[in-house]
Amino acid sequence: MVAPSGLISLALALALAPMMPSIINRTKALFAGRHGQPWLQPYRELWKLLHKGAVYSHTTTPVFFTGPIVGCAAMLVGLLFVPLAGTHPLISFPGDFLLVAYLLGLARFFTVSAALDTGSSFEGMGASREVFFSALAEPALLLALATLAALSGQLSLADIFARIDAGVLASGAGPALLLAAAAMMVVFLAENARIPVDDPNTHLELTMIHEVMVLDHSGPDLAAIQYAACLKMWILGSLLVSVLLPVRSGWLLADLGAGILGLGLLAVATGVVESVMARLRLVRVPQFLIAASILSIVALVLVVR
Amino acid sequence: MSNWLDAVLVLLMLTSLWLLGSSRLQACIRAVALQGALLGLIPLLSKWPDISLRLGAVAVVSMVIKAVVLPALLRRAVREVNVRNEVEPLVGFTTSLLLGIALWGIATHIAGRLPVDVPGLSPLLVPVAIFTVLCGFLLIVSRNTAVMQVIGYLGLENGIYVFGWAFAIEEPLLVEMGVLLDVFVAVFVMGITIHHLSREFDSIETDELASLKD
Amino acid sequence: MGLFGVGLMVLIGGGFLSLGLSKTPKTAAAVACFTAVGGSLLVLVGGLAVLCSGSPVEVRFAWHVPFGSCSFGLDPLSCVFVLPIAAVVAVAAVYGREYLEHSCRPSMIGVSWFFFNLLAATMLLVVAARNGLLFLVCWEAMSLASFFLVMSDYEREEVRRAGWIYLAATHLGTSLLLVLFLLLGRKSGSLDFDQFSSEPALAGTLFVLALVGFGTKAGFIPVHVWLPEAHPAAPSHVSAVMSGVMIKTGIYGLLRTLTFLGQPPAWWGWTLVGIGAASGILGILFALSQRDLKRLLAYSSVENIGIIALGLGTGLLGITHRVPAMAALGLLGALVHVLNHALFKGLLFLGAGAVQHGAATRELDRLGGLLKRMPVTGATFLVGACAVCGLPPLNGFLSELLIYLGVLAGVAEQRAAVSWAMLCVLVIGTLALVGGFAAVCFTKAFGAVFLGEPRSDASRHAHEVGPAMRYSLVTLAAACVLVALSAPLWPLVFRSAALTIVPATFRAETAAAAGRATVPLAAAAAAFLAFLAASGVLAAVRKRLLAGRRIDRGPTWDCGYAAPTARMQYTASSYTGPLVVLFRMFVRPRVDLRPPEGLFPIRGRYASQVPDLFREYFFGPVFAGIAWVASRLRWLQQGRIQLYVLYIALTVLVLLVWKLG
Amino acid sequence: MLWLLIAVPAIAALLAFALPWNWPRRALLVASAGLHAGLSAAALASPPQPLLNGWIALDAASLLFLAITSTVFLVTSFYAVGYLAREGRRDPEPSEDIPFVNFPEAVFTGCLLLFLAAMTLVVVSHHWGLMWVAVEGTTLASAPLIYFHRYPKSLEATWKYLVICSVGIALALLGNFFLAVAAKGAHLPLHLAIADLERHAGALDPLWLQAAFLLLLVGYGTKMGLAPLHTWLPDAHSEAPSIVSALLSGVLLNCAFLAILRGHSLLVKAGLGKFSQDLLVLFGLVSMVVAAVFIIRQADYKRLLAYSSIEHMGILALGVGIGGVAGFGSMLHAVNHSFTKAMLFLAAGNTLAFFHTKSTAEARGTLRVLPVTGVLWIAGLLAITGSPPFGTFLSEFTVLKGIVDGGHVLTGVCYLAALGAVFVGMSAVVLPIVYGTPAAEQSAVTASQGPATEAWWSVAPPLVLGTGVLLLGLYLPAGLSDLLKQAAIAVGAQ
Repeated sequence: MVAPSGLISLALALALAPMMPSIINRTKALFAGRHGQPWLQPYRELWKLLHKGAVYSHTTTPVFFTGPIVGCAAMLVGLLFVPLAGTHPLISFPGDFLLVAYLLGLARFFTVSAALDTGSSFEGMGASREVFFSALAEPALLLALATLAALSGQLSLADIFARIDAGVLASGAGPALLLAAAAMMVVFLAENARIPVDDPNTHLELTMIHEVMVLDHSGPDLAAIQYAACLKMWILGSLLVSVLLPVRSGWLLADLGAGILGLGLLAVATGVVESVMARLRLVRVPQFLIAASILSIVALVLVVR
Repeated sequence: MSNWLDAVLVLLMLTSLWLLGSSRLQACIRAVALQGALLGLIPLLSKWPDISLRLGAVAVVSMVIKAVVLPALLRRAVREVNVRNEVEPLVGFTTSLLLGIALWGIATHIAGRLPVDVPGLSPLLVPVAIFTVLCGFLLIVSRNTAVMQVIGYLGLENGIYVFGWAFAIEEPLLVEMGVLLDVFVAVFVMGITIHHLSREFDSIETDELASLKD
Repeated sequence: MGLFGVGLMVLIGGGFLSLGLSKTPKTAAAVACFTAVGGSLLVLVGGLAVLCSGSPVEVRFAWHVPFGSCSFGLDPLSCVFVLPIAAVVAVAAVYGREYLEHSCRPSMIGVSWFFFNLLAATMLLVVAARNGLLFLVCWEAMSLASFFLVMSDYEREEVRRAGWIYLAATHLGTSLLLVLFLLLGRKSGSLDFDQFSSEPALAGTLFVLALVGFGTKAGFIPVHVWLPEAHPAAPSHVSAVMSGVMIKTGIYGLLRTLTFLGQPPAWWGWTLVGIGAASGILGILFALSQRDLKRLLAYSSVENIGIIALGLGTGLLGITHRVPAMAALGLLGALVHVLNHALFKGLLFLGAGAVQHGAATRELDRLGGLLKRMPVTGATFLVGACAVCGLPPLNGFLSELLIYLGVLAGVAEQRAAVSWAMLCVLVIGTLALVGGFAAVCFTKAFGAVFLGEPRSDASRHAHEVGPAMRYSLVTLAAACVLVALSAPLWPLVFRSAALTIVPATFRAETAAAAGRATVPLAAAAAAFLAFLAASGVLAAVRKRLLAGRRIDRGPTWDCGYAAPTARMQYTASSYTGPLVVLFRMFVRPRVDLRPPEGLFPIRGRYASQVPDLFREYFFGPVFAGIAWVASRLRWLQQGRIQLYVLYIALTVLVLLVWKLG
Repeated sequence: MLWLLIAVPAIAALLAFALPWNWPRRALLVASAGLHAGLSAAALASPPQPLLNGWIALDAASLLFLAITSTVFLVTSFYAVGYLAREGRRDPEPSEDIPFVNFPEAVFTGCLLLFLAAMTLVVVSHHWGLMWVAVEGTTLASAPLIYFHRYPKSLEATWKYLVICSVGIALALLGNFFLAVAAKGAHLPLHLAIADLERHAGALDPLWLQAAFLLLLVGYGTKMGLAPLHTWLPDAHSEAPSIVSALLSGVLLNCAFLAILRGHSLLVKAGLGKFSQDLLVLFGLVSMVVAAVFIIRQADYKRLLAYSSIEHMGILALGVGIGGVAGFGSMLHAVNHSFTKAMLFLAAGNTLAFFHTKSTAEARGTLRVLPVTGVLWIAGLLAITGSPPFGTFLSEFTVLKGIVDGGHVLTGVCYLAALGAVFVGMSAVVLPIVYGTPAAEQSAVTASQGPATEAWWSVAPPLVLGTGVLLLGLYLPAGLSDLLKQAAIAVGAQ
C-alpha cells in the first residue's frame, strides 16, 4: 500500500542522511579531545566531488562507473520501504524487508564488481573481505527481521513496526527484542564499515575493507558512493531505531521527531563505540558476525515458543 | 543269494578304501578294474536265477569294458607318458583313509534318510553306492595326477552304477546308454589326456593345469 | 496435445535425419538445429495452451510389451516443466550449431545432434508419460542420450571418467525407481499412473525411494556426485540443457510421485527442508571454492536444487499442518525457481561455453579482462550472475521471495511450536547464507573472468563469439528480465500445477492463498521498475555532470607500488581464500606446494584443488571397499581343478544333508 | 519331421567330416543351419506329432528353446563361414600371441553340426534318460570346439570342461536313478518318460523325488553354470573361439536350464514346488553375487562375458524360482540373453582378431579402430546390463515385478544390489574398451589408413542379433508372448 505521509520521512532521509557520519565524527573528536570537523562537512565533500572531473584507470570497463550508480539507486529504492519509528513508509507490501535486504545485496554486488574491475590487488583484497563479512552478516539481519515478523505476525515493515510498541515490551517480548536489536546493531556496524569490523579512517590499504574498494573512484562517482553509504546507514539505522524506540504516538511529527532523535543517538552511540573499542583482528570478525546470527536465532526461538 | 550280494557290496566298499589307501598307480588301476568286475556281478546276483539273455549280455559287456578295456587304456596311458608309478597325493594316504571312514559315516547317514521299500534288497546297497561315489570324489579332489582323476571319475561312475543295476535294471535305455557313455568319456578323456601329456607338458601334475584363473 | 505431439515428431525426426546426414555435417547441423527450434516452439505453444486452459489432456495407444501402455498426458504440472525444457532447448540448439562447428569433429556432428534432439524429445516424453514402464524407458533413454553427449569429447581421460560416474549414478538411481513404480502399481496390477495407489503402510518407503531415485538425477546432496563431473565434461550447450532442465526432471518425478502418495506426514517436509539446507549451503560452498568455471556452475546447480527442495519442504509442511499460505507459497516458490534456474543457469552455461570458445580455457586463474574483448558475453553473464544470486531486479529474487514468505506466513500464524523456529532458522538462515555465498561465488566468477587484466595470453587474445551464440545469450538474459518484470503473472500461471500436489480437501484455501501471492510480487515488480528508472536517472545525471569536464585515464592506483603486472592481481582462489579457510571442515583443498628454495630459487610451485567431499570420503571408499572384497574373493577361482570338483561335491553333500537330514 | 530336426545336422556333420573341400563344407554348414531353422519355423507354425511313444516331443518350452537354438545357430553360422575363411589363411606355426592355428577345419565344422544335433535332442527329448544322453552328447561334441586353437591354455580349458561337466553329468545320472527309485516306490511302469512321471507325480515317493531333484539340479546346474558349480565356464568361454563361446553361452546353457526346468515342473506337479523354488532362488542369488564379484575389475573381456552369462543364468533360475509373472520374465530373459550374449561374443571375436589380446588393459578404443564393433560393444553393454530400450530391461523388470508382487524383500534387495554391482563393474571395464585411447601401434595404423574396414560377415550377424534385442524391448509380438506364457506354464514356472 502507498502512504503519502511517507514522502516526508523520505525527504528527511535524503536530506539528513549525511548528518549521521558527521555526528559520529564529532563524537569521536569529542572523545579524542579535538574540536572536530564542521557539522556540514559531509555535504561540502559531496558538493566538491560533484563539481570535479574524474580519472579512470586503463583497466576499467563500464562496470566501474555502473557500480556507484547501481549502489545509489538501490539505496534510493530501498528508502521507499523503510519506515522511521512509527511513521509509515511510502510503499509497503508483505515481504518488503526482504526486498530491502536484497537491494543492499545488489549494491554490494556492484560495488565489489567495480572494485574488481580495477584489477588492483588491494581492491581485490578489500572486495574479498567485503563479500565475506557481509555474507556472514546477512543471516543475522534476516533472522532478526524474521523474529520481528514472527513477533508481530506481520510481513511488511510498516505493519511490523506498527505492532512493536511499549505494549509488546510489556508483554514479555522484551528480551527477544533486545537480542534482535543487538544482532541488528552488529550488522549495522559491519555493513557500515565501522569499528570493530572496519576502520573508516585508517590510512593503510592493507587493513581497509570498504575504503580500499573505492580507492580508484573519483568525482561524481565517489560522491554517489559516499551518499549511498550515508543512505545505507540511514536505512539500517532506522530499522534499528524502530525496534529500540517504541514510540507510537500516532502523531506523524512526534513519531518523526522521535525517530530522528533516535538516529542521532544511534550515531552518537556508534561514535562512542568507535572511540572506546579497538578494531577486531580480521580473523576474529567472522566469529563476531556468527555470534550476531546466533543472537537472532535465540531471539527467534524466544519469540516463536 | 542276498548274502552273496552283500558280500559283493562289502568287497566293493573295500576296493574303494583300497583305492584311497594305495600309493601306486598300477594298484589303483587294478582296484578300479576289480570294482568294475564286481559291479558286473550285482545284477546277476540280485536277479538270480532268472537271468534274461539281454541282462546277461549287458552285464558281461559292462564287465568287459569296466574291468578290461578301461584299465587297459589307463595302463597304456601311463606307459605312454612314462610317468613315475606314484599317486602323488595332495592329502596323505592315512588321512585319505580316515576321510574315507568319515565318508562312510556320511553315506550311511544319507542312506538312512532315504528308505527304500523294495522287497529283497540288501540294506547295504544304498550306503555302499553313495560311499563309492563319495570315494570317487575324494580321489579326484585329493590326487594330483590326471590319471588318478580319471580313476576317481571311474570310481564315482561305478558307485552310480551300483544304483543303476539295483533299481533301473528294467529300464533298458538307461543302462545301455550309460555303458556307451562310459566308453565315450573314457575314450575322449583319455585321448585328450594322452594328447595333453605327450604334447604340451612333460609331466601330468595338474599344477601345470592351473594357468587359467582370476 | 496435438501441437505437442507434432513437435515431438519434428524433434525425433530431425534427430534421425541429422544422423543420416552425418556425412555432410553442415546440412546435418542445419537440419537438426532447425527441427530442434521448430519442434520445441511447437511444444512450447502446446504446453502454454494447456497451462492457460488448465484442463489436462491425455492420449493412449496400445503398446505390446508386458505392463506397458503408450499413454501420454499433459496437465499443468507437466506443462510447468515443458515450458523451460522447450525454451532452453530452442536457445541451446541455436547456440550449439555455431558452438559445435568449432569444437566438434565434423564426423561426429551428425551423431551429436542426433543425441541432442533425442535428449530434448525424451525429456518432454518423461514429463508427458502416464505409464510407469513408459516413464522408465523414456527416463533411461534420456539418461543415455545425455551420457553419449557427455562422452562426445571422449579422447580426454577425465571426460571418460565423468561419463562413467554419470552412467553408474543414473543407473543406480533408476533401479530404485523400478521398485518405486512396481510398488505403486502393486495393488492394481497395472502400471498406468491413473491406476497407481499406495498402501499407507508403504507411503514412507515410497517417499524415500522417490527421494533417492529422483534425487540422484536432480542432484540432491549427497547423491549429487555425478553432477560436478558430468556437466563440465559435456559440450556447453548440452551442459546448459542438462543443468538447466534435465536435472529438473528429477524434481518433476518427485512431485509426480507425491501426487500418488496422498497426505504427507511432517517428516517428509522436514527431510526435504534438511536436504535443501544441506544441498544449498554445501553446494554453494563447493561452488565458490572451484577453479573451473563450469564446475563452479555445476555446483551452483546443486545449490539451486537445494533451494527448490527448501520450497517443496516448506510447501509439504504447510500441507501437513494445514497452513494454506505456507503450502501455496512454498510450492509456488519451488516451481517458479524451476523456471528461473532453467533460464539463468542455461544462460550462465552458455556464457561459460562462449568464454571457453573465446579464450580457450575455463581456468578462472588464467582468465580476466574479457569484458573488453567479449562485451556481449560479459554483459549477459553479469545478468545471469545477478539472477543466480537472487538479486533484484531479476527473476531469481521472485522465487526466493516466495519461499521466504511461505515460511514467514507459517510463523506469522503464530503456531506455538519450537519446530517452527527450527523451520525459520533452517529455511531463512539457509536462504540468507546461500544468498551471501552466492554473491561471493559469482562476484568471483564474473570478476575473475571478465574484469581486471587478462591473466594469460589466451585470454589476452580472446575474441567475441559469433552472432548465433550472441543472440542466444541475449535471448536468455532478456528472458530473465522479462520473467522478473512480469512477476505477478507467475502465481496465477503456476497455481494449478502447485495444486495438483495438494490434497483435494485442502485445495480451495490453498488456491486462495496462491492468488494472494500476486500482491508482493506485483509490488516487487514495481520496485524493479522504480530501481531501473532510478539508475537511469542517475546515469543521466552523471553524464550531464561529467559533460565537458576533464576526464583523465591513467594506471590503476597501485598504492605506490610501481608497475604492477597482471599476475599480481588478486586471483579467484585468493578471493575466496578466507571463506574456504573458515569452512575447511567441509571444503578440503588438496594443496601441492613446492616453495622456492635456496639463494637463487629457480622455480616454486603451488597448485590447489577442491575434491568433492562426498566422493572423497564416502563414495570413493565404499566403491574401493567393494572392489577390495571382490579381489579378496578371487581365490575361489584359482585354477585348480581339484578345488572345482570339491565345490561340486560339497554342494551335493551340504544340500543332501541339509534338505533331507 | 522331428527326426529331421535331429537328423539334418547329424548327417550334415558326417558329410562335413567326409568332405575334402573347404568352401562346399562351409556352404553345407550354412545350408544345414538354414534348413534346421526352417524346420523349427515349421514346427512353430504346426507342432508335429511326438515320436517314440512320446519320448521325443515338442511342447511349448521345447518350441521356445528350439527357436532360440536354431536362430542363434543360423546367425552365427554366417559368422563362422567368414571366420573359417579368415583363419584358413593364417600361418600355421603355433604361438600364444597369434592365436589362430587351426584344427583341421573339417573337424571343427563337423563338431559344430553335431553340437547342434545334440542340443536339438536335449530340447526335444521328453525322456530323462534320453535327455541325459543328449546333454552328455553336447559336452562331447563341444570339447573339440573349445580345443580349436591347439595351445596349452585351450587344452587346459578343454580338460577342465570335460572333467567338471562329466562329474556333473554323472550326478545327473544318479539323479535319474533316484527318480527311478522314487517311481519304483510307487510301483510305476519304470521308464522315465517325463509325461508318465508327471501324470503320476502325486504317487512318487517325495523323499527320493527331492533327492533326485537335488542331484539333477547340481548335475545340470554344473552344465548351466550356476555358482558354485560354474567353474569350467570362464575358462572354456575365454579359450574357445568366439563363435563357440557365443553358442555355449547363447544356446548350451539354455539347454541345461531346460533340463532343470523339467525337474522343477515334475516337483511342482508332485506338490513339492516350494522345495525346488527355494533351491532355484538360492542358486540364482548366489550365481548373481558370485558373478558380480568376478566381473568387478575383470582383466579379460571374454572371461567378463562368461561371468556375465553366469549372472544371467542366475536371473533365469531366480525368475523361475519366484514363479508367477517372474517365470514369464525368465522365459523372455532366456531369449534376450541368448541374443545379447551371442552378439557380445561375436563383437569380442572381432576385437580379439584385431588386437590379438584378450586383456581389457590393452584392447582399448575399439570405437576409433573398429567403429562398428565399438558400437556393438556399447550397445551390448547397455543391453546385457538391462538398460532400456533393450529387451533385457523388459525381462529383468518383469522378474523384479514378480519379486515385488511376491513381497520377497530380501531377495529383491540382493537382486538389485547384484544387478547394480554388475552394471558398475561391467561398465567400468567395457567403457575403456569402447572409448579408451588405443595403444600406440593401433592408433598409428588408424591414423595412416583410417579405421579398419570390417568385413560384412564379422559385423552383420551381431548387428542382426542386437537389432533383435532392441526390437524385443520395444515391441513383443503377441505370438511370442503367448509362446512364452505357455512355456512358463509347461515348466511349472507360472
